[in-house]
Amino acid sequence: MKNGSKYSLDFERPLKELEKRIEEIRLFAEEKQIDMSEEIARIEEKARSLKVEIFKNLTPWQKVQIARHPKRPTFLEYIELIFDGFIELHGDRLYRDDPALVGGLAYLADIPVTILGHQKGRDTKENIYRNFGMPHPEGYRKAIRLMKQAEKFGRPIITFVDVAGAYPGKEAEERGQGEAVAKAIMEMTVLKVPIVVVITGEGGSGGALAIGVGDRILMLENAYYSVISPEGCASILWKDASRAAEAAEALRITAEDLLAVEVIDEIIPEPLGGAHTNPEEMAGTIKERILENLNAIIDLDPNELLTKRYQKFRRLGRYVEE
Amino acid sequence: MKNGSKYSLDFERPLKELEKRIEEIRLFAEEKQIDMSEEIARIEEKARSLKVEIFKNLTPWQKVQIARHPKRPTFLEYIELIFDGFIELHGDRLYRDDPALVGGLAYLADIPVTILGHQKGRDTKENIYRNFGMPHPEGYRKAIRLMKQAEKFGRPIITFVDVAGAYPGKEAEERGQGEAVAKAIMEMTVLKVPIVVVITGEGGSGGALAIGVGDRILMLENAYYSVISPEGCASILWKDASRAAEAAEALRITAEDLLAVEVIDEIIPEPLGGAHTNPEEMAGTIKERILENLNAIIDLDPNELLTKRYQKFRRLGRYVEE
Amino acid sequence: MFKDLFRSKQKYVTIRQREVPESALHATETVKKELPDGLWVKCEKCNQMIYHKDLVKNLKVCPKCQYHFRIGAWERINYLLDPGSFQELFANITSGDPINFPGYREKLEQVRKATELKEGVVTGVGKIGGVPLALGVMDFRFIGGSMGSAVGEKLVRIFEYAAEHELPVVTFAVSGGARMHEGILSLMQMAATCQALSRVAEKGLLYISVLTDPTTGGVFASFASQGDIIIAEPGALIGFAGARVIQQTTRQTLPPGFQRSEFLLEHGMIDLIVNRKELRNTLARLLRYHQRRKRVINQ
Amino acid sequence: MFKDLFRSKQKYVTIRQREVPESALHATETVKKELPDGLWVKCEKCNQMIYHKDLVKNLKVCPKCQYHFRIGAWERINYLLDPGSFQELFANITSGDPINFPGYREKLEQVRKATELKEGVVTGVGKIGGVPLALGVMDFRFIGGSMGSAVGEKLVRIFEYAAEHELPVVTFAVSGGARMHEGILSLMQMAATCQALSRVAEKGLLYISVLTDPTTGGVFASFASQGDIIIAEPGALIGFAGARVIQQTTRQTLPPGFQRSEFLLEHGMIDLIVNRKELRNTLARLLRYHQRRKRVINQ
Ligand SMILES: [Zn+2]
Ligand SMILES: [Zn+2]
Repeated sequence: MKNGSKYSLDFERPLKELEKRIEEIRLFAEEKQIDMSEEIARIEEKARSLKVEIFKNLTPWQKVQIARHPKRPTFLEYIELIFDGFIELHGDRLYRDDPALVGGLAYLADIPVTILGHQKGRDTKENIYRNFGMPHPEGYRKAIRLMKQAEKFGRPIITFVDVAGAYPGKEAEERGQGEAVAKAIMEMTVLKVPIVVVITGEGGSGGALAIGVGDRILMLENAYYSVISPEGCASILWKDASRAAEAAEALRITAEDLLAVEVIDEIIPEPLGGAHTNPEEMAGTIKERILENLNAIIDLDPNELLTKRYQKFRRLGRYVEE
Repeated sequence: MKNGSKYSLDFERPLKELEKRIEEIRLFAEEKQIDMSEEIARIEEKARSLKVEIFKNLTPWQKVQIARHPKRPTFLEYIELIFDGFIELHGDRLYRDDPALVGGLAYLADIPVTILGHQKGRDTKENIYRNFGMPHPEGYRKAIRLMKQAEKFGRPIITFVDVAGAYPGKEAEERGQGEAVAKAIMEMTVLKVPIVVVITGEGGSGGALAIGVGDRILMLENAYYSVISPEGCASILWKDASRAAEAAEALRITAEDLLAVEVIDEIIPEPLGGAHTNPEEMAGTIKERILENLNAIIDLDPNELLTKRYQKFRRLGRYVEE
Repeated sequence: MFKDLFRSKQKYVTIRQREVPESALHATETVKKELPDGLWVKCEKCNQMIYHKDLVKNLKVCPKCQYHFRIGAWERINYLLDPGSFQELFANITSGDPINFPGYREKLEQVRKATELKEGVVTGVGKIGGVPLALGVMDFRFIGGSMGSAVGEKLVRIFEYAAEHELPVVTFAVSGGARMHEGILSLMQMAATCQALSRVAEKGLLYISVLTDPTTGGVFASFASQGDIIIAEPGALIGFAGARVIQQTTRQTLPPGFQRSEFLLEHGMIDLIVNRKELRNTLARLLRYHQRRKRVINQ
Repeated sequence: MFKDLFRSKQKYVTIRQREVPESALHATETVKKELPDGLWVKCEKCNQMIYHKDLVKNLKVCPKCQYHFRIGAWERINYLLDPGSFQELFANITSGDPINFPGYREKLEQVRKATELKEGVVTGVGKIGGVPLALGVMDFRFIGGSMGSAVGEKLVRIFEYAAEHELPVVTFAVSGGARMHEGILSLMQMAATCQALSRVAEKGLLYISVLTDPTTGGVFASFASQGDIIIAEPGALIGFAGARVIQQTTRQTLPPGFQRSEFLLEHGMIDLIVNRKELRNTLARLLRYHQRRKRVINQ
């Protein structure tokens, strides 16, 4: 376990407890010069199966907690691990540069691409600077600018989604948060270049969809994607935000649920214990999946690409036709 | 004289003086029941020729004063007199609606057009509301939005230029005044619909040009159009803003000067005494001139239109090629 | 500062607080059945008593203070369209319960009975001032005008219909946002409606979006904010996030008039505020401006 | 409040106040002629003394505080382009005196003599990191980098050349704005350069605009702010209106750092701030990103 061991989630406690015991026994054995390697190996084996059991049977709410894990890799970390030669480009040319949404040029393998993603902070100070990864309208307008630029130069677009939601603030409303989100969605539906979307952590409603329209939608095993936060849903339905776990279940927000209704195309498996336990491995898998998906669409004629994209989002409703 | 008689300009004083005398004599004759009609007619004839002499020999600086006359008709007055069925459309969809730049839909005769213009206030209160007709970036961004909309629906665009300059303010700079002006210019060079520009009062530098690129550029007889205000020029060159009249001369800013270098296509004559002395007559002439110019280009193929527009602005430089 | 963010995401609550009395909300037809003509209604805003018949005659605009009561989709269609011109389309599309959401089926059944509506939007074609158009009119009484798969599908179909038949489109939005009972499928309707709208735009057809009280969340943040021309009724609540969410997330004080039509006009987000009584006339004029003429510029 | 507006429109004055010592402004070649190698230069910003040879070696960036001294067009070309790759174009285009402006002829003569430049911009083609490009580099010493007919024409020609030969374009802006000595013809160069740039854009070619100290007025408000990618040198003054005009018109207090590169980055107006010493490398990387590949998407 490389990272994040000091932030443990509720459901990880038994495992953490066991791991701590193993460590104690190891120390005891060392100190007393007793050979306990066989016993230790047996408990370690036990710990491993406990871990598998926990992480292969996560409830939706537990996945939400992993998706929100403070040590979960952020966009900038993935950029470092997945892409080469990143040059960040700034600004919406209208009002402000929004640090909650990062964008720029990079190479994926040897393909020049435009990359865009929500950027959470990696500590409190950065979280304040990056507004906890929640963009203002100018973030989405920067995204629109860079996406249209990608189209101009025929570059594929890769987006990384990880956002609690578009920022709900006074100034964000004044500057047209709704308009910015809608415009970003509209533009993405007609961009004549391939778009691959990776939902890496939180897929929070319109703020996620605003950079989430594309030709291939990939989703990390423990990410979630929802029309409303489980807490918000519970508040409205049952006037009780603490019933969020229940709401998480009802809303069908896990990668498996979304694959079942074809909202996503593919689930990207995470290292056992979550992406934060091995960012390098995680990034390697993501890179491989993006490349395979991108290669499948990169040579499509733009009209065919757009027709397919249209059909993809066209058929996602589930209604009754009498 | 319908309007504006209480604001008289320096060079109008002899005329005003004479007109006052005539009125006095008329009153005297009436009171005393003496027939002085012949004498009055003779002085009135004298006044008329004085007026012709003054207004046909205006210096550039005097024209600047007429162009800035507080009673000079503004865009909204012209809309009322020239167009039918005006519907004002608001907002840049980004930040704010700028009352210093008015835009919307109207009929010119029976042709649906998009109209845009700088809007000065007609009294102090309105001047504050309209920022003395000096747009912020959002004014130019509204103009861009409405012009692109006109293009979408194949509507000709008519713009009315009357601005001291794009507003030089802290917030205007923060929100990218330069970018907004440049973008408006760029868009106008490629809009696939006919554009007729009418410079009605002040043509103040970039703030004027931002809605001043078009296929036909018409200019009122006493309007001015300049790269810098005469005061600004005098300040820089001679460190003395009071030498503005001299600068006005040097800068070649009158309609005649501009016609000579082909920056404008046509001079629209004003009623004797200036547009403000008879707005109805002025508006009638403007309407006729716009219609004739628009009709000459409205059926052009867009590619031909754009090629001609390109050539028009392409050949305006005067340089030495060795 | 942010820890309450999710706890407080109560998009619907604000709206419910402002809900006008059931009696005033119902479509004319329905109201007539329920209320004797002599009944009085209290104005939400000025608190004055209005004779119900007068309120209905005044298109549910308070004659004293111009407060715009919410009205139903059919009421709108009746007063807006040229008499007899409306032809409903896609009425056979209704909500299922795609993710087996607790209580959704019952909710749907109950709302359908109470409103006599089949779904949260009525779509069709008709004429205003003689100009043919495609139309989508939402109804707040149907689960807060929320956009689920059926609402989204009906809007997509009417946009596609307009693109195919070269008709201008007008929508009347009234919505608390997405319909959470359909989970992510509801969110996807934002993309579906936007992309269908792109087809309308590609054909160079006019799209007028009329925002009424309230238009928030996923409906404002998709098709409703993307009109070529955007009109709002006076005093309508329009925005992305609800005031309560904003206050709980940011602890900011919100100024009076925040997220109202007048606020949006000032902030450049809408073109016009039009009183309901003028709406028919304004729409007719705007549609006429965009009728295709012989003298059109070929692009 | 506004009565001083015109009185105060002194675009050039602000810039002149900030002018660095003549000695530091001159192009390397010129400086060498005038200054013995052992001379010391005082840094504008940190007031430290810098050995002149060190300053030149450091591309006129203060080794102590990173202050970027202004440099001439040829200096830039020399350090930026692959050695021997630059080929000047349109050098035969120079300013006349089209409106007989008082003192303009004398001014031109004097500037040409002092700077050994023929005009305020040098245009041509060359390579950076092996990638061919079209180039326009302004020089502040030529009447404050002001844009008259000749500067405009040279830029228009290089943009047209780039469109025709499918080359990316890079411009280096340094300008107090329009050249008022040419009156309205100077203003028209804003339109001329912008429309020529549209041709570059229509061909899908990259345009990188580099803003250096200062880039203001009509140059910023035309081609220079319309780059696909906009780069600024650190601490450069960039804006539309001069600080003095703003203060005299509005009586507003301007914050420290107002209209500097860092301010523009924060306000979303530029993509990147790049130290002069990194510029060559950054440009090479950006150009390489935009080299046309076989795998390009056909639009
Ligand atoms: Zn009332
Ligand atoms: Zn220094």
